[in-house]
Amino acid sequence: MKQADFPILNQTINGQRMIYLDNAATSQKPKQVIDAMTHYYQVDNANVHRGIYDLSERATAAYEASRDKVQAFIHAKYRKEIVFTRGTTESINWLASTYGVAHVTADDDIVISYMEHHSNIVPWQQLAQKTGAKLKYVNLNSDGTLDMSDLAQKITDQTKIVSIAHASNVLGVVNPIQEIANIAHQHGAIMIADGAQSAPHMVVDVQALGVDFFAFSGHKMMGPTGIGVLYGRLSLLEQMTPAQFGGEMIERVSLTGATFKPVPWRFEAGTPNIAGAIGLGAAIDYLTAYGMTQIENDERQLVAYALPKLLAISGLTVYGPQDSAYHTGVIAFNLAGIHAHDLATALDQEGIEVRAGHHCAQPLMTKLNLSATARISVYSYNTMTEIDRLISVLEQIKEYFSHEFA
Amino acid sequence: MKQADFPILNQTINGQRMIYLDNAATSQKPKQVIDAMTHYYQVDNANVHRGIYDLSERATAAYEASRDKVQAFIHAKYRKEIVFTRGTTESINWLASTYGVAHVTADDDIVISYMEHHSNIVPWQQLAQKTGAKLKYVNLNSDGTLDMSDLAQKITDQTKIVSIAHASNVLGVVNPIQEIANIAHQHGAIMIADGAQSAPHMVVDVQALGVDFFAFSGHKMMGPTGIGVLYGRLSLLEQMTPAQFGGEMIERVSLTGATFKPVPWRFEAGTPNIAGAIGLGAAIDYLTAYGMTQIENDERQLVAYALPKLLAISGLTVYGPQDSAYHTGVIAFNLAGIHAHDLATALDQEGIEVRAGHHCAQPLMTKLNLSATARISVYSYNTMTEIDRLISVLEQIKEYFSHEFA
Amino acid sequence: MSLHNLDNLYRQSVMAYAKHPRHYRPVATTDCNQATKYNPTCGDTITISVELSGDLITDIHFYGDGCAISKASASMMTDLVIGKDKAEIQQLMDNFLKMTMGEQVDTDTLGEAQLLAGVTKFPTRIKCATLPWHTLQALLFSKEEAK
Amino acid sequence: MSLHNLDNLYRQSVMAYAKHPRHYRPVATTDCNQATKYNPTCGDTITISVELSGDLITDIHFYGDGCAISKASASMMTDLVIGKDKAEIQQLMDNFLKMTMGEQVDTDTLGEAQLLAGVTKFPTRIKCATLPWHTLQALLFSKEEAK
Ligand SMILES: Cc1ncc(COP(=O)(O)O)c(C=O)c1O
Ligand SMILES: Cc1ncc(COP(=O)(O)O)c(C=O)c1O
Repeated sequence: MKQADFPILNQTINGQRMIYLDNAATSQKPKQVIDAMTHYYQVDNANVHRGIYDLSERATAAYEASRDKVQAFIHAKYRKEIVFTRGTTESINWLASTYGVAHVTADDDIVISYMEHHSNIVPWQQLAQKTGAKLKYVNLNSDGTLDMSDLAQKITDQTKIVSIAHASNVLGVVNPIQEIANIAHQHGAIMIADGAQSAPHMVVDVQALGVDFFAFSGHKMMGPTGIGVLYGRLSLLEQMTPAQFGGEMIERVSLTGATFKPVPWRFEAGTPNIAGAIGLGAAIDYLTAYGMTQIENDERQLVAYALPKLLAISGLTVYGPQDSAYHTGVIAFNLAGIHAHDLATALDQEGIEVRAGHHCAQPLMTKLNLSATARISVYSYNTMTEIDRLISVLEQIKEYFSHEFA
Repeated sequence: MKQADFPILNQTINGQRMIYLDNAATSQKPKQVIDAMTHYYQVDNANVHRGIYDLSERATAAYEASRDKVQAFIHAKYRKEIVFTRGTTESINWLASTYGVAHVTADDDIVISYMEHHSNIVPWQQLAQKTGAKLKYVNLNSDGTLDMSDLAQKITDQTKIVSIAHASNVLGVVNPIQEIANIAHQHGAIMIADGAQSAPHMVVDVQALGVDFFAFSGHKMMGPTGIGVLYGRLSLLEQMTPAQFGGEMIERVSLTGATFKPVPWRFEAGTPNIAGAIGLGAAIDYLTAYGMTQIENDERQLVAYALPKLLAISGLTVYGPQDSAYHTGVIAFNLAGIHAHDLATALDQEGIEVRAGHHCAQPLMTKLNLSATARISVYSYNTMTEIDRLISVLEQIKEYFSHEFA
Repeated sequence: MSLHNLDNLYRQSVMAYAKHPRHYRPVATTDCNQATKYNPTCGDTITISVELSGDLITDIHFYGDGCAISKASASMMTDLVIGKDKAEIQQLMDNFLKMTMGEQVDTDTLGEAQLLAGVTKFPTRIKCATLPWHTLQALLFSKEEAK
Repeated sequence: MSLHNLDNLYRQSVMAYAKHPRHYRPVATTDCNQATKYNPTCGDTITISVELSGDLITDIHFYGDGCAISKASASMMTDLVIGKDKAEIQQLMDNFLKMTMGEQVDTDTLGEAQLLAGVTKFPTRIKCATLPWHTLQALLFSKEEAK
C-alpha cells in the first residue's frame, strides 16, 4: 500500500521520520478518505432523509450509498442489516441494553472470554448486574488462543449470549468464530463477534461466519472517528427495540406514544454522523480497491518478518502465539528490566509510535499476571524498513537502559 | 458574515445560485472548520488519552482543548461539565435513560411543551412508559409562545424533570428558560434546556439561565456532524451513571465489576468522535471571532426584513409570532392552495433550499391542525438579496400554480 | 425561467386530478377493506377503502392529506383499478413502480397515471407518487412494502 | 542519536532510585494510614502507608507496579517527607506539582525529587511523576485529586 496516500505518515517526530505502529488503537487515513469528507462539506452538506430539495437528496444518497458499501464489505445479506453507530463500543452497548435486557433473565448466562476488550466486557457485566445473569469467561490456552474445550463446557442451554472478539487487540490471535457460532446456536444462544480488530485487516463474511451480530469501528479501518457499524441478522434486528429515540427514527408521534421507522433507520436516532458514514464509505472503497486479501498478505509478511526478529532480542517476551503463521499484526511484548511505559517513551524519542499499558484488557492482563506491555500493531502501509528500524532502535534502547545505568 | 468562507454556498442548483435556507436542519461549514478536521487527519490523528507518544499527546490536547472552548462558549463553570455526545438527541436520551430512570417513579411527572422536537418528546414518553410517570405538555398561546400560566400550573411538587426547547425549530420563539428554571427549582425539579436551536444563534450562558442540563448539536452551529454536547451541573453529573460502557471511560475492571473515570470522561465510552470535537472547537472559534452578538443582530435584521415581506404575500400564513421583534430566524409558513411539499419542490427548481413537512414536531402540528408547513431558517451568512429573491420566487410560484392550472 | 421545469411534474392534467380528486371522500371506520399509509418524512397520509367481489375491485375511494402529486396519483389510481382483478392490478402496480424508477415499461396500460412519469426527474417526490400504490398493495396483498 | 534526549528524564540518579527504590516493601492490609492510586491510562498502581505522630510523618513505605518514573518519584518522595509535618508536606507537594507543570518554583526544597523536572519535556509522563504525590495527598488530606 502506498504510504504516499497517507499525508500524516510524512512527518518527523523528535527529528526522526515517524513510524506509526499503533494501528490497533486507530489507523491513519488516506487522502481519498479525507477528500471525500471535505467534498461532502464543500458540495453536498445537508441533513439527510428530511429534505425534499436537491442538496438534501444528494446528502441522503451519499449517506445511504455508504450503507450499501458496508453491506458489500462484510457480505451481509440485506442492506437493512447495517446500522450506523459511533463505533464498536456503542454497537455492543446497544446490544446489551436492548437485546440483552429483553432476553436475559436471572437464570441465564452470558459467555465471553478472558481476551476481551473492556468494551466487550463491561456492557455484559452491567447486564449481568441488572438481570442477575451469570457472566462466564472462556479460558485461554498457554499460547493465548481460546481454549475451545473450555468454551464447549461454558456454553450451555442456559447461555443466551456469546460475545467473542473476532481478533484480539493484544494477543494477535484470530478466534474461530464460525465454530463458536455453531456451538452457540446448538444451545440456542445468539453469537456476537467483536470485529474491531478483524474488519480492518481481513475479508469478513458475516454470513459465512454465521454470526447474529457483528460490531466494528470506522476509525480503525482508515475511516473517520465517530462512525461504526452494528450488523444484525434481519430477523433479530426487527425484534429489537431502539436504544435512542428522536429525530429521523420516528414514524408517528402522539402525545403518549410513538411508532418507529423500519430497520435500520429505527436505530439511527437524531442527525447521524453523515460525513462520518461517507468517510467510512470512502475508506471501504480504498480498502476494496487495494484488496482485503492483499492487506492480509501484506500484514502476514510484515509479521513473518518482524516476529522472529523480535523474539531474537534477548530478554524480549512476546505474548500470544510465537509462530508468525498464527499471529496477526498485533504484537504485545515486554523487554526485561524496562517498563513498557519507559520503552514507549524511548521509542517515541526515535519517532516510533507504539502503545504501552493494559490495552483496555485488564482481565487479560490480570490473567497473564502483567500490569503493562508494549504493543506494536501494523497496517498494510507499514514496511519492512520500518520493522528494521524498530528492531535496531529496540536494541539501542536495551543498551541505553542497561549500560547507562549499570 | 462572509459567504466566501463557505465553499458550499458558491454553487448553482437547477441553474440558479443556491440559496440555502434550511439552517435549522443543519448549517453549512466555513472552510476554517473543514480545514481544522483535514489538518487533524493529515497531521495529528491518533487515539486520545491512551498513548504515551507524541502524536497521541497532540490528539488528546486538541480534543481536550475543544472541551475548554465549549465551556467558554456556553459559560459553564467547570470544564468537566462538558460531555461530548453525538448530538442533541443523544444528550437528551442519556438524560432520560440514566438520570431519568434513577430519579423518576410512578408518582412523579415530567413536564415538556407542545412545541418540542421529537428528540425532546419521545425519550420522555419512553421514560414515562417505563416508570409509570406522567408526561405533561405545557400549552401554547395563540401566537405560538409558551403559556406561562399553564406552565406554572403544570409544574408541581410531583414534577421531577422539566425539559423545554430554548428556541423552537418551528415557531421561531425563544422561551424564557431562566424563569422556567426558577419555577422548576421552586418545586424541586431539575431543568433541562434543549439548546439545539439556540446555541448556534445567540449568546448562551448556562449559569445565568440557571439550567441543570443543556443539550446541543455541533452540526447546527457550523460544526461537523456526529458531535454534540451535554452540559450538566457538576454535582448532578457526578451522581449520574453512564449510558455506555467500555474503552476510555473505565478505571479498573475485575471479572465481575468495574469502576469508572471521573466526570466527564466517565460518559465518553469508546473512541470518541475526535475529529468531530476538534471541528466543533474550530466552529466555536469561528463563531466567537465573528461574535455571537453580531450573529444575533444579523439574523434579527434578516427577520425584520423578511417577515413583513412574507406576510405581505396574500394567502401566506406565518405560524408563531407575527412581529419580527419576537421572531427568530426560523419561519414556518404555508401558501394557500399549494401544499408545502409542492412549494419546496418549486423553490428547489429555483435553487432555494427550504424544508417542508412536520419538522419532527408532530404534536405541535396536530395542535395547530396542520399536516405540513414550509420552513425557512436563516443563518448569519444569509443576505437581504437572498430574501428578495425568495420573496420574488414565492410570488412567481403562486402565479405558476394559480394561472397555469386555472 | 426555471419554474417551467415543473411542467414535467405538474402537468395541467395532473393538477386537475389534484384539485378535483376522483373517488375522494372520507373513509368511515365502518368501511371494509381499508388501509392507511403514512410518509414519515413529510407527513402525507392516505387511507384507501375498496369493495371487492371475489378478486375484482368493484369500487374504491380514498381520503387523506398530501401534496398535489400524491393526491393526483391516488386519484388516477382509483380510476384505473376499478373493474380490474388482483392479477391485473399487480401488473399495473409493477409497471407504475418501475416507471417511477425510470425503468422502461409499457406505460400505455397505466392510462392517465403515465402522466406521472415526470417524477423520475424529481427523486425526492417519487415517494409521493407511489404512496397510494403502496397503500393499495398493503390492502390487497398485505405484503410489507419492499424498500 | 535521539535517545540521548532521554537523559533529561532518565538521569543516572533517577534510574538508581527506580532500580533500588527506597522504603519499598509490600503494604500489608493491616498497615494503617494507607491509600492506593491507579493511573487508568497505563495501569500503574501505587500503595502508600504512613506512620503519623500528630501531624508529623515518622515513617512511610510504598509498594506497587509502575514505570521507572513513578517508582523513582515515589522513592524520592518517601525520603523527602519523613520527619515533616502536614503543612510542610503540603508546601512540598505544591512545589513538586508546579515544577512538573513547568512553573517557576523554588526546587531546592525538593531535594532529589527536583531531578524529575525533566518530565516537563515529556508531557505524557507527568502523570507518572505525580502519581505518588497524589496518593500521599489523598492519604493525608483526603481531598479529591484536582484535575
Ligand atoms: C477488540 C476491540 N473491541 C472494541 C474496541 C473498541 O472500539 P471503539 O473504541 O472504536 O469503540 C477496540 C478498540 O479499542 C478493540 O480493539
Ligand atoms: C429543537 C431541536 N431539538 C433537537 C433536535 C435534534 O438534534 P440532532 O438531530 O442534532 O440530534 C433538533 C434538530 O433537528 C431541534 O431543532
